[in-house]
This record gives sequence, C-alpha cells and structure tokens, in this order.
Amino acid sequence: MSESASKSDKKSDECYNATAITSNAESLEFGRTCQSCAAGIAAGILGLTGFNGFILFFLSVGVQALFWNIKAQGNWLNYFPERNSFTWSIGNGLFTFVLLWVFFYGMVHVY
Amino acid sequence: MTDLLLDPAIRTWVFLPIVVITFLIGVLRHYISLLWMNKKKIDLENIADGQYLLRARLLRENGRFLPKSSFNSRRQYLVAEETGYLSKAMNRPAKAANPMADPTQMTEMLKGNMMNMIPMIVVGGWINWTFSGFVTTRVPFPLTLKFKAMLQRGVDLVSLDSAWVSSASWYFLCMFGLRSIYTLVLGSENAADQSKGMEDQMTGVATNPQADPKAAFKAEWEALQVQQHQFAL
Amino acid sequence: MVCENDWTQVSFEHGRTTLKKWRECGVRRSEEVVELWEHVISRAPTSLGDEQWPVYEQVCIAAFDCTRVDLAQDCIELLQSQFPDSNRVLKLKAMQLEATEHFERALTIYDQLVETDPNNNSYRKRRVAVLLAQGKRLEAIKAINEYLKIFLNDSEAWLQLSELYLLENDIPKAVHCLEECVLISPLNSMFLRRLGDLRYTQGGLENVDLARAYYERAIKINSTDLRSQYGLLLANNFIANNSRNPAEKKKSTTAGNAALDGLVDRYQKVNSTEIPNTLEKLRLVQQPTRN
Amino acid sequence: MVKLQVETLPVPYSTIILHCLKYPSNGVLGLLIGQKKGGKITVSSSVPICHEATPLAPSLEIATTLVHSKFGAQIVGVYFANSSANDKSLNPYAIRLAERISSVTNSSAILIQVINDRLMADCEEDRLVAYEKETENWKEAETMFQGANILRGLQAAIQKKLYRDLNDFENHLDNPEIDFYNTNLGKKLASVAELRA
Repeated sequence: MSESASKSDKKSDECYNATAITSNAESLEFGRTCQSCAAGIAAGILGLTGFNGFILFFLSVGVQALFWNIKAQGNWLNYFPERNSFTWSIGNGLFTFVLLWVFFYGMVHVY
Repeated sequence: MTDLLLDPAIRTWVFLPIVVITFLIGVLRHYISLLWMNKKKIDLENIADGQYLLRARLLRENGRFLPKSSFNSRRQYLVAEETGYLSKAMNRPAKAANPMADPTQMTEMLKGNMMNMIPMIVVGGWINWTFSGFVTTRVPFPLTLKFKAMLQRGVDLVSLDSAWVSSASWYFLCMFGLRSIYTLVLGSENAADQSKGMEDQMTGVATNPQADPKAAFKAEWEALQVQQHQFAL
Repeated sequence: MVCENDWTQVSFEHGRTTLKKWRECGVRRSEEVVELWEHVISRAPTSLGDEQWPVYEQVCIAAFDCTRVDLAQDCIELLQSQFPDSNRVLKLKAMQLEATEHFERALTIYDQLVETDPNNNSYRKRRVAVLLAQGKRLEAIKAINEYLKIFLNDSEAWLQLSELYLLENDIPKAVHCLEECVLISPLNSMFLRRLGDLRYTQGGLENVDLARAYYERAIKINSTDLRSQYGLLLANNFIANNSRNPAEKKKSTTAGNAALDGLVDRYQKVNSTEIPNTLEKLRLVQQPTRN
Repeated sequence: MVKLQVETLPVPYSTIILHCLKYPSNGVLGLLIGQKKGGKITVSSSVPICHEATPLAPSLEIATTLVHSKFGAQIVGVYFANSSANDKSLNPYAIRLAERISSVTNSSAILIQVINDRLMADCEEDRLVAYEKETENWKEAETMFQGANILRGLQAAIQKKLYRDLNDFENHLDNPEIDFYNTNLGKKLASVAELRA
C-alpha cells in the first residue's frame, strides 16, 4: 500500500460499490418516510400546535439518526460517501410530516 | 381566534376525497407513463457514445489500479489526436440533434411536459372550482397574514384566522406530502409525481448522450488530459 | 457449500430455489439441472406460475449441454406455443442447431437476430460461442474484438477474450484484457487475483512486484481467498530470492513468512496437519543483511 | 530406444476418466503417481489438479510442490484432456508441466492424453494414450490396457455418478477442507466389484 497517499484525500485505493450505495440510500429513504409519517400522525393526534409539532419532528429525526448510526456501528463512512445521517432527504420528510400532521389534526381536533 | 365548528359533512365529502384523489392520480400517472414510455429506438451509435463516456469516467476513477504504462496506453487510445474516439466524437459535426429540427425529439419533450404539468393544473383547477367557498381544515401551526390571501381563496372573511385553509391549498399540501409515500407503495423509481422529473431536468442527470454528446465528450476529453496517474497499490 | 450429490429425492420447493439460484449466478451444472427437472419439477411445472418459462429455458439449455435433444425439443415447443414469435425462442432454436453441429444454419439465424435487434448483446455472444465450438479460435478473437468496439464495458467478454489469448499463449494481451475487467469492477477480487496470477506467470521481477500488489488488494477485499494467499506467498518468495537490493529482500521475506503463517493457521483451523508442514519447507530464513 | 511401457491400474484409470466427466465442458489436467522400473511405468494413483483450459503458474506451482513433497520422486507424469472434443493436439500447459516435473524429479516424465471422443460409455477401446519425451518431440509410448474389466468397472462407477465426489486441487483452493487426493473416492472405486483386477 503506497503510504505516500496524502491523508487529505480519502485513502487512495478507496472506491465505492455503486449498487451497494443505491440500495443503502433506498433503505435510508424508506426509514425517513416511515419516521416522518409516524411523527406526523403522533403530532396530529396529540394536537400539538405551532412549534412543538416541529420540535417533535426534529426530535424524531434525531432518534432516527441515532438508530442509523447504531446500525452502522459508528463507522458511517463505510456505507455512505459523506456523513448525512441527519440531513438525509429531510425536505421530503418535512412535507410528509406536515401533511399527516394537518390530516390527523383535522380529523381529531377540527371535526 | 374564533373557533369554528366545521360541518362533519365537509370531512367526509371534501377532506378525505381530496387525499384519495391526489393519491390515485399519482398512481394513475405512474402506470400511464409506463405505458407511454415506448421502447426508445436507441441506435447503435448512441450506445457506443454512452459506452465510451462511461469508459472515460471509469478510466479516471479506477485508473489508479493499473500500472502507469497500461493507464497511459488506454488514455492514449481514447484521447489521441485523430484516432482517439473522444477526440473524434468531440469535433464530430453537430448532427441535427437540436430539438427544433428533429421531430422525434419534439414529441418526446411534449410528451414529457404533458405527463407532468397538465394533470396537476387540471385537477387543481377542478378541485378549486368544485370545493370553493368554504374552509376545509385548520392548520395546527400559525400562518402569517400573507398566506391568508393565498390559502383562503374564495373565502373572503377578514376576521378569519389565516390558519384555516381552503380545499385548493389542501390539495397542494397533499401533492407534496404524498411524494415519499409513493415510493413506499410503487417501489423506488416510480414516475408518480412530476417533481422528481423536474429535479432531474435541473440537475442534468437525465440528459442522455443524444441530447448534447459534444459537450459531454469535451468534458471527458479535458478531464482525461489533466489526470495525472498515481499507482495506488 | 455442501453440494448434495443426489437430486432425485429433493423437495419441490428446494428444487425450485436451487434452480433459481443457479439461474441467477450463471452456474453451469447442466446434468444436475436435468436431473432436478425430471425427478422433481416436472411433476407440477404449472404450479410455478410465470416462473415456469425461465425454468423451461434453463432446462432446455441444460439439455443441450447433456446432449438430451429430446428434452430440449419439448421445452422449445412449449416455449414456442407460449411466445409465438419471440427472439428468445428463436435463439434457443439456434442453440439447438449448434448442439446438433449445424453450425452454418445457427450462424445465419444469429446474423438475422443481430439485425433485428442490434442492441441485444446476447446474440452476438452466441455467435462467438459458435465460432469457439467450431474450434476457430482466431475468428472468435476477431469477433469478440468487433463486439467490444461497441459494448466495451462488458467484463464477461473481456474475460472470455483473455482466456482465448491465454490459449494462444499470448500473455501480455491476456493481461490487457484482465486490466479492462479490473477497470470495470475494481472491487471484484477474482479479477484482481487472476490478474496477479497472469503477472506472476509473465515472470520477471517487475511483473511479480505488480502481482504482489494485486494479491494484496485481492486479500484486502476478500480475506478468505486461499488462492490470493498462496499467490502472495509465491510472489514474496520469488522477490526475496531474486531481488538485488537488500531492503527489498528483507521486506519481502518477512511479508512472505507472514503470508505463510496466514496459510498455516487457515489449515490449522480446518485441522489438516499434512499440508501445513509441507508449507513449512517454503519458509525463508531471514538472511543476515549483507552491507 | 525401446518404447516405454505404460500401465495404468484400474483406480487411477477411472479417476482420470471421472475427472473428465465431472467437468465435461472444459479440459482437465492432473499428475500421475507411480513407479518406474526399467522400461515399464505403472501408474498407481492420480491427483486431479485443475479443470481450466489455461491453468496459470501459481496454482500449478503450489500443486506440484505439495504433491512432490508428499510423493517425492514417485511423480511419473501428467495427464490432460483438451476442452473441445475433436482437438487432438498436445496441450502446451501439460507439456510445460511435464518438463517441469522431469526437471524436479530428474527422470523423464510421461504424458497421458484422454481421447475425448472415446469417452462415450459404450466405447470399447482404451481411452488413454501415453506419450514419452523423445529428445525434442513427444512420441507415443506403448500403453498396456487390461481391457474388459476396467471398462465394466468404469461403467458401474459412472452409473453411481461417483464423479460428483471427485475433487481437484481447484476445489481444494475454493475450500481448504476438501482433500484433493480423493482418498475416500479411491476406496469407493476399489470397492466397485468389477474393478478388482
């Protein structure tokens, strides 16, 4: 192994298996969707209004990231090019969260 | 904040149907696009273009696993002045690939837009027209007044708190919210929602070689020229 | 993987999953496929639902391999009735001609198939297979080169080409083909190990040094690959015996002995004692570094 | 130079044929173990090495070192079968391996070729043809063939599909537990009634 590879760029003989990355990304996406649905339903039924709803959402994002890191036994970089356990498709998650939040809030509290 | 009591009939006849309609339209669009995606007749030359582009990228990425001599011989093969495939393809006369002249290109683009924009506008308009004049639900988070005008179209009650939203806005909320649920139901790469298509267009991921081969070849050619090889093993 | 030897008493479900496994990883165990079909699956093929068509195709190809032309004929008729004008069934017919040595007629069908569907590379590969079956190795090499001009990222074709060059005893070209395979899938330890073998067979200090590098990388990817461990041992010993500068000699001797220890404890784990002590003979004694 | 007499005992004879039958689609290569007395070589057992048409140096080298350290000078030659049925030429890799063996055991090694189109179950003639190195080129040596009972024993073995238990050095490389000297297969073959010459 040539040691001359400078530490700045990643280990020079590192390369990623494309199919593995896509399947990992899909499972992350699946996890994110389920997490945001669960958070939305909870917020809706609990009738949280305003910011505590969003607090619940980001709390569940944190818990989700925690679980993912535990599953990856801490070395996240073995599975993904960069550390994105928090920021993974959070936009999508937010929209789904808001939808379900409003939906269940409407079902329980408005009608 | 006046607390309205909404007639439960709104829930059963407006609130729930909108969600169901949005979801089913997404599923419908997915299957229609599958039908319409006719087997694109890619002629051999485009395949070769695609393969050589992929080859150039592979050479750059994994070239470090080959000794210097074989890396250089391969690079030479690709970028040599007259014989290299990349250089030939780079200054190949631009065949009439521009969309205006090429009819098949036109129908492709039209079909793409048709599939995406029109259903969204039509259904939005229809919902707006049928379910106008009343509010469907209250949004649990406070909204500024600016939203009031947009979200309560057709309901011009000044005193009403802007948290109450009309059916059209609920439809748009469903549109964006259901996007990830489609992946649950229809599997990973589905064409149920049009926003994914828009994203691809913007990030250039979907530009296949036919669209602009010359630019892609030029980029690969330069990248290969500049690549200095360092045997990684 | 323990390979059962008798496939006649296997359960239907187990038979179905084995066939599926063999279909997916392209294993060539034709006789067992035919045996599985006749004794197990043929009892209720329709219960496989849609999966019966790929199974028929698999059994048909296996029947060709075992010269069971009768079984192959039945499969083709069934497939023909189900998919009247499908190119795949036509390809099976061409393979049948191949199996019965009518190479010319098979070639004409393949040429015709290539015209109708130029993007499908399996017809071109069948054409090369016919040339190989006729023993025309040089034409086969030319045909593969032609094929690779278009589909140049197909590692299966590169592997076949390197085999053919090896048969022509042209190792440098075989090395070139293997390097292509490594380029296409750098994480495949088999390509890396085979490239190491080729470099080692080429001989010469510089090639064996490259071979060692490839073996090291192959072991990094798949540490249980006995072949690369042996390769590493041989490469290091070769360098230790032939290299002139003492530092290199010392480094490769220690590396060689380390590889040897790795092999010995692999065999101890499998408690075979006879091979480890023969391997001990290959252990190099650390010559005092002469200054 | 009087022609060398080569006699292959029933067990190695059938192991060689079973090795070919286990891998019908590609050529095979293996080592011959036996004694050399005067002008007569008796092959007492055979070690299947690989089933690749183009075996590479490392696996051959390891196999020869292992077998040499176990059998010493008893290695008498190499057997091979070409992958395509009608290819009668001598396999260059087998020739090189035989030369390597004669240099290692410093006695001339023999080469046994399996005639592919005689592998049909019902064929009566001898399936093996032996060659010996005569100065520069390989000349056919005289093979002693015990005829009938070997073939009947062979058919019984093929009937019992014994070739599926055979393992060569390549399988050993895939999984170290596999014993590529095929001791238990040899016992099974010896137990086949007809084979007891």
